Amino acid sequence: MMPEKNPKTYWKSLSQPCGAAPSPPVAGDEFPESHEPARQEVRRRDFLAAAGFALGGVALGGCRRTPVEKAIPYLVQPEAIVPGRAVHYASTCGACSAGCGLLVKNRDGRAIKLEGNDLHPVSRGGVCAVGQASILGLYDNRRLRHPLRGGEPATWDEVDADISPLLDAIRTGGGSVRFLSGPITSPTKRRVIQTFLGRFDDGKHVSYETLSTAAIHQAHERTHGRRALPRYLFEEADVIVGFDADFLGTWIAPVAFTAGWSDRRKVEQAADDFSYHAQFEGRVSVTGTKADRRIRIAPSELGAVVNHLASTLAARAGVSFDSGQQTPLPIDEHVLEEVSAHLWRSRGKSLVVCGSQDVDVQVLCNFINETLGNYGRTLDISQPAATGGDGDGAVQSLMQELASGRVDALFLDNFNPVYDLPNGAAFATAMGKVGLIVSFADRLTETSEQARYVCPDHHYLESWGDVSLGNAVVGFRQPVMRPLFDTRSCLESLTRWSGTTTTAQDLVRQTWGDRVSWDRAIHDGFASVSEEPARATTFRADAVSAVPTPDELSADAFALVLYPKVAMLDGRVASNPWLHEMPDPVTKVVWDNYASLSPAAAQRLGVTDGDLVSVRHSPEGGTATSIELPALVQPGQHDRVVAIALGYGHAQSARFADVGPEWLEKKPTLGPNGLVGMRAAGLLTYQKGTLQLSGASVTVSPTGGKHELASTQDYHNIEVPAALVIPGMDRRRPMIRETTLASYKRDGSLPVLGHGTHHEDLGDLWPDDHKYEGHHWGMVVDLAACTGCSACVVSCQIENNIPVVGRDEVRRKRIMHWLRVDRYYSETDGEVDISHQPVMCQHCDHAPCETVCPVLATVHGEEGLNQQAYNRCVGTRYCANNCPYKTRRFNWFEYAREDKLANMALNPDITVRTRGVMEKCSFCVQRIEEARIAAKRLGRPIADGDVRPACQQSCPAGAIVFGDMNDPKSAVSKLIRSGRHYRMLEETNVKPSVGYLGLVRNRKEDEDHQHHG
Amino acid sequence: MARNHTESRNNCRFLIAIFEREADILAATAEVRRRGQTIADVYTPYPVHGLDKAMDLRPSRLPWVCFALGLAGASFKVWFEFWTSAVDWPINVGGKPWNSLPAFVPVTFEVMVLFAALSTVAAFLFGRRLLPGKRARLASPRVTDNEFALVIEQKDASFSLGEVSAWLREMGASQIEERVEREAF
Amino acid sequence: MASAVAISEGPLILGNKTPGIVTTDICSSLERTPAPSWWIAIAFSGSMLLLGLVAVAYQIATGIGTWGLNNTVGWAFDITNFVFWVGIGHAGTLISAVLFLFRQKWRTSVNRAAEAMTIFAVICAGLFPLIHMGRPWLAHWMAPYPNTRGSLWINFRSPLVWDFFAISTYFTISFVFWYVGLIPDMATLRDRLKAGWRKRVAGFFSLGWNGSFRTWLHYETVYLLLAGLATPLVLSVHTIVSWDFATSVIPGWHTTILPPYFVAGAIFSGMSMVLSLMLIARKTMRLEDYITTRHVGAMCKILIATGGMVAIAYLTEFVTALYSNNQYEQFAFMNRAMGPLCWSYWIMVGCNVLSPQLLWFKAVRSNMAVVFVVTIFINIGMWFERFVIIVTSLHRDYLPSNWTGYAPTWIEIATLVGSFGLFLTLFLLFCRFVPVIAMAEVKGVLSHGKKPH
Amino acid sequence: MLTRESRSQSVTIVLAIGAVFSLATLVARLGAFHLPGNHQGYAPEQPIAFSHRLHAGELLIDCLYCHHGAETSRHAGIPAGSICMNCHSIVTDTLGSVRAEDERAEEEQRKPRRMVSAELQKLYDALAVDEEMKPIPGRTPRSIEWIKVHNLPDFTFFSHAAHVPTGVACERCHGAVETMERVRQVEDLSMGWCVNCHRSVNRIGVGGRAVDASLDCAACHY
Repeated sequence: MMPEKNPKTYWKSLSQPCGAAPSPPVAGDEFPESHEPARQEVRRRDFLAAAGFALGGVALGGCRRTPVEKAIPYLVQPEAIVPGRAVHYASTCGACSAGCGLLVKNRDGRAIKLEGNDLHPVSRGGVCAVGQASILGLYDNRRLRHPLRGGEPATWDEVDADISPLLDAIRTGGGSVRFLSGPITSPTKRRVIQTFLGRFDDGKHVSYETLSTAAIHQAHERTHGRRALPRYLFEEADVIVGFDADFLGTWIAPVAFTAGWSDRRKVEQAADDFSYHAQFEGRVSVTGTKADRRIRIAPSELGAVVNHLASTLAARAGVSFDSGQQTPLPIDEHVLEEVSAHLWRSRGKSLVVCGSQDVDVQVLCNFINETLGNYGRTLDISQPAATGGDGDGAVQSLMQELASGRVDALFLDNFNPVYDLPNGAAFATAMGKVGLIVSFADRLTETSEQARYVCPDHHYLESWGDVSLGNAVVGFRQPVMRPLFDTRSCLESLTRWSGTTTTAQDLVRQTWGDRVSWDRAIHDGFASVSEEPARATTFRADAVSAVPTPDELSADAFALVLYPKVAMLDGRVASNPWLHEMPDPVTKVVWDNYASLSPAAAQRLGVTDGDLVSVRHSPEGGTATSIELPALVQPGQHDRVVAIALGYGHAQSARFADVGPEWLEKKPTLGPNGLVGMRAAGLLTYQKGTLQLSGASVTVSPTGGKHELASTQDYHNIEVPAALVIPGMDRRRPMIRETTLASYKRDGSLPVLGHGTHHEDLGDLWPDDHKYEGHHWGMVVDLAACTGCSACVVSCQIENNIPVVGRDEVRRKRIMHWLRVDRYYSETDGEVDISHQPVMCQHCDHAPCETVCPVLATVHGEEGLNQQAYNRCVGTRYCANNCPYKTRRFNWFEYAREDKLANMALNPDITVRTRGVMEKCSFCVQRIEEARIAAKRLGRPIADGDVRPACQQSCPAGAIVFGDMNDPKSAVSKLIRSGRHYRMLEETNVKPSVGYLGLVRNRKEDEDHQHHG
Repeated sequence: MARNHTESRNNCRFLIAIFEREADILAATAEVRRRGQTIADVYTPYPVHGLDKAMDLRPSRLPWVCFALGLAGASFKVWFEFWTSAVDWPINVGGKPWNSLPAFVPVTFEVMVLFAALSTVAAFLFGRRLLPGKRARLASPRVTDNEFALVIEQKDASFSLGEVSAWLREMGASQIEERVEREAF
Repeated sequence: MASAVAISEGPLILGNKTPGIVTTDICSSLERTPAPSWWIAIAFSGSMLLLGLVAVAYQIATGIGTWGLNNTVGWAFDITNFVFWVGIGHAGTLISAVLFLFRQKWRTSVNRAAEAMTIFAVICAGLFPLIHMGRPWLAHWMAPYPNTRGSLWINFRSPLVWDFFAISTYFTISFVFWYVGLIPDMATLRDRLKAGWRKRVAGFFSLGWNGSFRTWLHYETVYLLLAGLATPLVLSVHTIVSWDFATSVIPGWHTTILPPYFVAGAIFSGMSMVLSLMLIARKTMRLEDYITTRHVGAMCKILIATGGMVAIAYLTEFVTALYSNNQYEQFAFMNRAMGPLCWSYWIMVGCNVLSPQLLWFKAVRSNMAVVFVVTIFINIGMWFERFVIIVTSLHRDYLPSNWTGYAPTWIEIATLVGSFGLFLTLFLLFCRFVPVIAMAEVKGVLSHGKKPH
Repeated sequence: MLTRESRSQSVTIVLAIGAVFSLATLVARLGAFHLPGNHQGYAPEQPIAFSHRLHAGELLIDCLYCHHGAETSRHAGIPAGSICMNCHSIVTDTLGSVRAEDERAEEEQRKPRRMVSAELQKLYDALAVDEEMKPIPGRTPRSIEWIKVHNLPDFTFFSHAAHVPTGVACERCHGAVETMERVRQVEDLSMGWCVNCHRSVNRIGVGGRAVDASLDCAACHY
């Protein structure tokens, strides 16, 4: 796949030096706007606008003026590139440390879409929303375009000439050098840093992460003598018990975990093998929404519950366990008994995961897993991934060192401790004491603007790299395009300052040498490393002890839970508009964070959605911190918990002041602080040497202010308000149909609906006119597998050039996402069940939208697609009104923006829609057409699996299946024949082509929350 | 009209009697016909009920125009809708049949009404030579206000101006005038 | 209908008028310099119109997003105003055509103004489908004309296409009907006026009319035919407008009762608007002799009758929903009456069902001020009826996840005000430049100069 | 003074003459009339006067030699300078002028000079190569900015790869390019033109082979 180095001949002087895909050879042009496809996007809009005046133009038809459009060819034709044809390069995602496999779609020298790598052993084809969106980081106009010296632009030579002597002086003077970074999963980078620091007498690498897993590392150090993060194999687990671990949303490697978890949640494949999943948590996480049993506990109760569980299991196993001074069990003991019984029954095939940062609790979880014999089966510590694990305290010691002025040089990786750290301001002050600060940040942040030298690193899509994935697997990263700016790999910078000039490519290659087949590794994006032996570990029972009982919360206090949102994580992506506009999977709120309170708590405080509350943390002996946030009522949350998302109030979000359309009644996207949301990092605490995201005792008090939250969903319940229902009639809407595993196994079908919504297929009135003899495209979405993670939403947005509209437009319910994930609560006896339902255009064969369009802008295709021709649309919105699913999206304003750099991420095959036209999901018809053209050339029909829409491609859970309904052997046809297949609103006889597989929860029948009508 | 047209080359003599009451003009008109004189026309400010009988005019044939063109319009439209939707470019719209005849009814009806009405009005205006900007030739300046004018054409030499004027006055004519014109009003 | 308004209450036109007096009465108001009240009125309506023009210009330049619509509620003020104005228009046609067919002579005093009102209302109505488009400059794509796209025709299955044909036909026919009725009066005006531009204009539009009875004979036939065509047309137009909703799949829209319901509502709202305007004109233009309590009384009775039909329609909808055993259908109506937008529903019921009940009393009917207030209430109520049908059905349809609210923006409110401005301005100009009462027709029903029956 | 009748007659005559005149003008211009967006006949001057007649017509170079993307990509592609140089590193001028120079050189008994045509010199300038085809130090090659002749609206997706491998001949859409000195847009490239071809090939096939040319909107618009 990689073109070899071009032999240099006389006219090929512009070919790429390192074999990366060449960019168009427009010399000295940062934005190759003259490059044809990029410019097309701009012109497309102009044209549509101009077409508007066609009528007026008729009169002037005689005086014709042809717009001059230029076609600029390559000077030298690169071999791998055919203009207009996409090339895919395998790489590894760099958005977080999980290291998922990517296939980067590259068109005409620029990366335009990140797809999952199906062959990848860890992520198995999925990519999360954050990963998908990370492509925009490449085309971010806030990126530094050259190194900075003292805030002024400089050249690399100047910077090198400055830094090298300074470092020499420090080395000879025996000074101390510190390298501060996030967790480093790249063996090469670790090696290069070590080499670099090794040249100094006092060189030290400190790593740190807000979303810390330090407690797990430390617990394993205690129990297994190995400071490492185990590999979790959810696909092996019959029973999964999660304690505050959002492993389907944000915890460690959600894509891989979702893939593993969902393997065991597919009734069609594994009805007898369906896993049981219990989740103990205080807030409502994505993982919690998918649990078969979700138990609400406050963070302070976690220790007691784990203690009890450990002691019951120890008793069952006959292992001695000193449960210490038993605190009363804060939950129903039958529930604990049920969980414990499930675990015991599936010993060796169960998995207990815990997201707590309390090392004692983690140790107990290790004990439980060990007692159940899970080590080596569902979790593995013998071949862990190489991650950091310095512990959370290291950065605090570093800060003291900095403040004392003992550090001579500080190197900062591309991350932002001033924002991330709870005492970031103090860190910033401490940095002031350091003589030489070098930052590798790709932009100016609170941290990097303090650095004397900013040496911008490449975007990960422009770099060489590797990621240790555990189990002797390494992911590789290759540059998929020529660097856009005058940036340099951090690896090369460090090497150069160490006195050598090795390229990043060679550095990575040196790390692995003969242990991997290089060409194949680069081609695949990953490789198994030979000669990396597993290290056996033994469990040290003596390390286990009961968890000390935490202090009780005072009566009016709340337990604070700080959490990463699925889209925003710890704020590292705060400059990405796609992620800000991705509705939170649980709350459906965009462009904000908020203080989530349970309905009872909100009632007690007398607040409702959008009422500002002040959350105040006053540690004993410390200074009080408080932030003011809008409240959000979150059904299913623990009554003593207030949950706040991290990652907001980030200085990078100030740039969104002008997002969204400008008009008279526009309301700002930014909050009163000039940023998106409020920074909650100040509420983080340290306890027993680990960073605590949850558990701090805070007071919550209403301030009387108001801040309207922008949510994509106003009404959240699957049942309509009781007051609006004629007594005796069904309150529940049948959009979500669900069943329990037990009753599904017995009936093989979903519960029968109440009359009024029951559908009898009366056949077609005109069977002969539209037969769909070729392909008939259809889709099935498995609601049991769907976690609501919204990777599909962002994937669809990127693939289809869907604009970002800003907070105010979302508040006005004008979000443009073609694919949305509806989230419904259903409440039984105070317990809330949550279901997610991805809804896109249903491509009805009797589409109500088509009938009403006056100008034939939306009509039906020969293969069952509901087509929308934007250029024909006059914008009556009648189609959207008549769509029972409301999946159509109207361009209320000219949403497209003239950002030449960001627009390079646009898909050149897709029209950028102008103001006043309707748009909607097309089933990724561009992919169908591409597959058709490819199949035609090969002289064969389109095979099942040739076409995968963007949503299906990215889904980590494999919940979305697309294919030909006319082919009885296709995957989609097989699912349609499933007993839990249903179509939404089929009683209206619109004949949708999208079907759903009913939600299955692994419960006994008497627990069935489904209302039988 | 046709009759007047043949005589348009020659100058004709007209006797114009002005009445001020609807009842008088009705009576006078009937009397003129009874006496065998030729009524060129009667000019009234409003359609006087019964004057058509008094003048012995045939009912208008415009309803036939209305019917024929309405029917033509409807047939054209129903064919056009069928042809565009099912023949020229059949496009699958919401799974509806190519020939969605019931859906074609509303537009067909509207077009029928449009054709019928416009053609009737056009036929009327053309038939009565009512054209924008045309100068009106009035029997009396107040014939559009409150006067009724009875115009008698002097067809033959036996016409006695004095005699006719006399009995017209008797019938209530307030004013009598003789005018020579190239054609009728 | 005829029996409902049977006239046996004395002469139609008071004051023992002769045709000459009629001419003078009606034309003199056009010949005088306008009264200060007229100037005040036109300044007021003109500023409303200007406000509307600014709002529409802003909206077209910026986008439909300047309205309070959203992905769920795609229509609100725009189509509400459209249906409202179309409904207003229908009374004009009804008065001139249907009452003509029923030989209701009392119509002659009001038909001219009613027809003018129809035309102006249809202009206002036609504006909304145009400006509600995302790309109004492409409105010609609604018309089936041969083109270079293959030819790509239009979708004759779409109720919006039906609307396009219905509204354009309705406007054309109403205009022709009005103009044909105006020809003799234009001639009267021409012959009265002194030389000047107004005489020339009147002369141009009078088509050389000279009162020939031969022409009158054909004229009466044409008028009858037009009346005969306009009557089913008026029914078809509002039926088609109702099909915009009735053929959809949205609960609250998808119902077979809509066509008769809409037609009755249209007559109801139109009649009340005619009455409102006539009461104003009667007072301000001193036309008490022409628009008598008898006319007002007859129209009040029509209001009671059509108001009753509308009330029955409201009730029937509920019963149908209740009987349907369809949860969406039932919810749509429960939500209307008790959901978040229930205030609009109760305004509608209060204005349209309760307020006309006052008209049962003769004392009320003969008190012009009270009648005027009732007609205003009905106008408000009928606007809200369309709002209720459109918005409350859309904002909470099938999927609870899609449920939203709706609140108008100032742009929308200004556009509504502007449409009233346009309507009133046109009407005031009409009062100034066109005989507001069909003189030729009134002269025909005078008792003066006729043989006693 | 004219009588009223004769005045109206003369007005009629004037109007009629006017109408006939304008109609005649209109009919005469009908051929030249184009709807906006229709650039049929567009033949812009190019930065280098490249002759398709010479290359495709006389020298019979296959279209796909230069426009090699046509089989596999949506764009047929404008050949890179490197492709020109496959021949033009050797061929630098017309055979005629090279022969003439040879003869002159023979006459003057000197080594023939290398002849470079003015148009090819533009190519060499763009690529920044000297007479020996070696890069000129210090000069950056520039791309040649050709003027696009066949422009489709941006809301229309057209793929050469969907047409060329099916056997649709290049001239079907581009006309007899091999006869054109300067490329001209022969067809109007309107939607109706596309659709009508799709309709007809569905009936008669392409080159005797049955094809399935879609008439779906989404075949081109998405």
